[in-house]
Order: sequence, then C-alpha cells, then structure tokens
Amino acid sequence: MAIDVLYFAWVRESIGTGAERVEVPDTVTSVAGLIDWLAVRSEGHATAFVDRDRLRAAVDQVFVSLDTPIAGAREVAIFPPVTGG
Amino acid sequence: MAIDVLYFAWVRESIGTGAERVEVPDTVTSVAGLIDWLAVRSEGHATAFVDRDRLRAAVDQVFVSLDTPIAGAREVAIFPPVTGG
Amino acid sequence: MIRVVVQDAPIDIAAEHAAAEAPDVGAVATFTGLVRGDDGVTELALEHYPGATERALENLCHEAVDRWSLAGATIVHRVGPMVPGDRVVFVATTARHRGAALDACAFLIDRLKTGVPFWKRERRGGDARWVEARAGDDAAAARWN
Amino acid sequence: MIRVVVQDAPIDIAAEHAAAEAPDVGAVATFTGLVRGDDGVTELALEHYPGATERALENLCHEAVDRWSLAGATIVHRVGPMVPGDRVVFVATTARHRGAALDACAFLIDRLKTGVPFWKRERRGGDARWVEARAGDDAAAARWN
Repeated sequence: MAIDVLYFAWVRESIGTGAERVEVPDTVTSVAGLIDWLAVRSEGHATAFVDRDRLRAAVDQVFVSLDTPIAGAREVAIFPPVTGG
Repeated sequence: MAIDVLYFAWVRESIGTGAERVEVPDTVTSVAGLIDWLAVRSEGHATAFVDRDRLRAAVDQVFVSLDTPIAGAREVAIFPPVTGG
Repeated sequence: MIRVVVQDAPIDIAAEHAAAEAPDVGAVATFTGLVRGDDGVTELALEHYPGATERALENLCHEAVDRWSLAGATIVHRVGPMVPGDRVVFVATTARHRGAALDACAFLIDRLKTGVPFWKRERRGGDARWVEARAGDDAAAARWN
Repeated sequence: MIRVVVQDAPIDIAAEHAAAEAPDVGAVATFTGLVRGDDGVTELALEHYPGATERALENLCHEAVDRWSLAGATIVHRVGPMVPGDRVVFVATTARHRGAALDACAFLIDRLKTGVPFWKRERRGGDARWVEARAGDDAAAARWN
C-alpha cells in the first residue's frame, strides 16, 4: 500500500524532509503501527518518534488519534501538537 | 438652593427644554422630592414624570437612585433608562 | 492606555485598531455595533449627556483595565443621526493574552449598554420613537457584578 | 458568509472588517493575535499544513455559524516569518446581536489554537525553538465542548 507521509515542524526537521512516499506492508494497520514501522528507517525518524505523547496525526487531512486504522489512507501526516493563533 | 436640572430623550421632549435652572425650597431633599416638586411646573413636566419606574437620574454627573439626597447638588439630570451601544 | 471618544464623525476602525496595538500586546479584542436596517429603520439618532457620558465611559475603562490587567481599553461612540450600516460604537481591549482581552471587551459593551447615558431614537420613514431599554441588557450587565 | 484565508501577506484589518459588515448585522466581534516582542522574540515563523489547515478553519467557521446563527465568520491567518507587532491571526464574527458574535469569536480563537495545523517557531537572536503547546489552550478549547 503506497502512502504519502507528511511531516511538520520539529518532526519534519528531525527527519530531514517534509514528505515521503512509502510502500507500507499489510501488517501495518494503524497510525501508531505506521510510526513504529517508519521509526527504523533512519536515526532522524527514530529521534522524531521517540516520545509518542508529543505526536499528533491526520489521515487524509482529518485529525485522528494514533490508534486510528490507516486502511485505504492515501495521506498520513505526523506532527507535534499545534500552536497556531 | 439653585440647581441646574437637565433632561434627556423623551423626558426632554415632553418638557420642551433640555435644561432649566430652578430655585428649590429646603423642603425638597431627594431626587424623588425634586421630581415631585418639578412635576407641577407644567403639563409637560407632569407627563414626563407620570411613571417614576421609567425615570433614572444623575446628581453632579454620577448615576444615582431616586431616593438619593440632593443637598449640595449643583446639577441634577433626569432621563429614561439608557439605550446606547 | 485608555481612550474614550464621543464623536459625530464616522468611526475609523483601522486607525483605532492600529492605535490600540502596542509592543507588549499579544491580543486585541474588539466589538463594533452597527445600525441594523433589516427591521425597517431608516435613521438612528443618538443623544448623550455631554461630560457625564465621557466620565462614565472612562470609569468603565478604568474598571476593565484594573480587573483584567489590560494594556489598554478604547471606546469610541458616535452620536447624532446615523443610517443603517453605520458604526454606532467601537470597543477595543488589549492584553498580553486573549482571555483577558475577550472577557474585558464583552464586559465593556455589556456595561456600556446599561450604565452610560446614551439614548437612541429610531426613525422608520415618517415615524420616530425612542428605543426602550431591554431587560436582557440588564441581565447581561449583571453577570459581571 | 464564511471567509477563510491563509496568507503570507500582512493582515488588512480595515478591509476584512468592512467585508464582514452587512445590512442585517448589528454586531461585529473580532480577535487579533499579535507577535509579542516583550520576551526577547525577534522573529516568529508560522508553518502550516496546506489544504488541511484551510479545511480545518472552514469546518470551525461552519460549526460557529450553525451554533450561534451567525451572519458570518472570517478567519485570516498569516504564515511565514513575522516580527514583533505583526498580526498573526484575525477572527471576525457577525450576528444580529452581540452575545452570539462575542461568544462565537472566543470559540473560534480557542478552538483554532488547539485544532488547526499551525506551528510556531520563535527566534531570539541566533537561537530558534519550536513553541510548545500549552495546557491552558486545551482547557480553553474544552470549555466549548
């Protein structure tokens, strides 16, 4: 399953890119599972994902909790808590 | 005691003037007493003052209740409930 | 900084807003009241009590600044004849953070409606009448006591 | 009327305010967030999630319009680098009466702070850091649930 993964703020800086397209195996079924799977890709990924409490996510541009399934998702974004306004 | 009495909105229109200087006898001691005393000056005064629940007052530019003493007052204003904003 | 103005001229929101902004201000809350034309009103005339009105507005602003530690409070109120769409009143509050600015802005307009000597007269074509005070306004003002 | 804009350009309050005013509107409430320079910040940079940000802002505006029967809701949010005194965000709500406009304006800024994908990075001279989310913002947003 091909998924566009987007990163923002310090997650983006740690990983070193704002977007990557990944082929995700069927064993990865949730946002949390995707994060586990991505974490081993590089030291930057591992550093960005070390504290799951500081991560938020959106699936196809809708905010979701990390236990949300990703079946059929085209775009998953992973980022810190928002600080706009 | 000389007092400048000011009228606003429909009180002013009913009385036909926005201000008058009156010599008030010592027997008149409160705003309510002043209104009683003014009410007999003309038909306009009587009409303006017929319903005391619809009247508000200020003594020397400070909002007060109608039972407030007027000893030493230089300016008393009588008007309807306010409707600004 | 407290700024209170009662004026015949139209209210210039851009100028008033810019004047309220300051280096230690993170939040600006404003309220603007407009003449509504949707119920047939063709003119709204505002009468006030010169001197007492300004004093009451200044007292309100001081109360808000003290209560919410504001950086500033502005009230600009128009008087005289107006038409639908015209701005009747502009309130702005500034503070380091938003909660104070938002609460103080609501406080100022609620208390202005019941405690400052202004009176409105509406004209609908040839028919004019003084606007009656609303019990809802008293309730809104009382929640700040 | 709902208006949502995410832009690099400075926010023009006069134009946005005038655009929000309408014949059936009696009340306009606004909130403006500014970059504060009083704690040594020399630059504030705003990052966002293009597409998702606009969608989240539009959803917020629709929720406010439905909940308070607003005539309109406007959110203009700036992104990119800013300096102290610059306007970061402008929120305006319009309604027939003030209570709805004031409450909806507070709702929009409270919920925007916690539910819309923007991230702030502060620079103090040579030192830059991402701003941490504040627990107080979550509490402020939760009071509207």
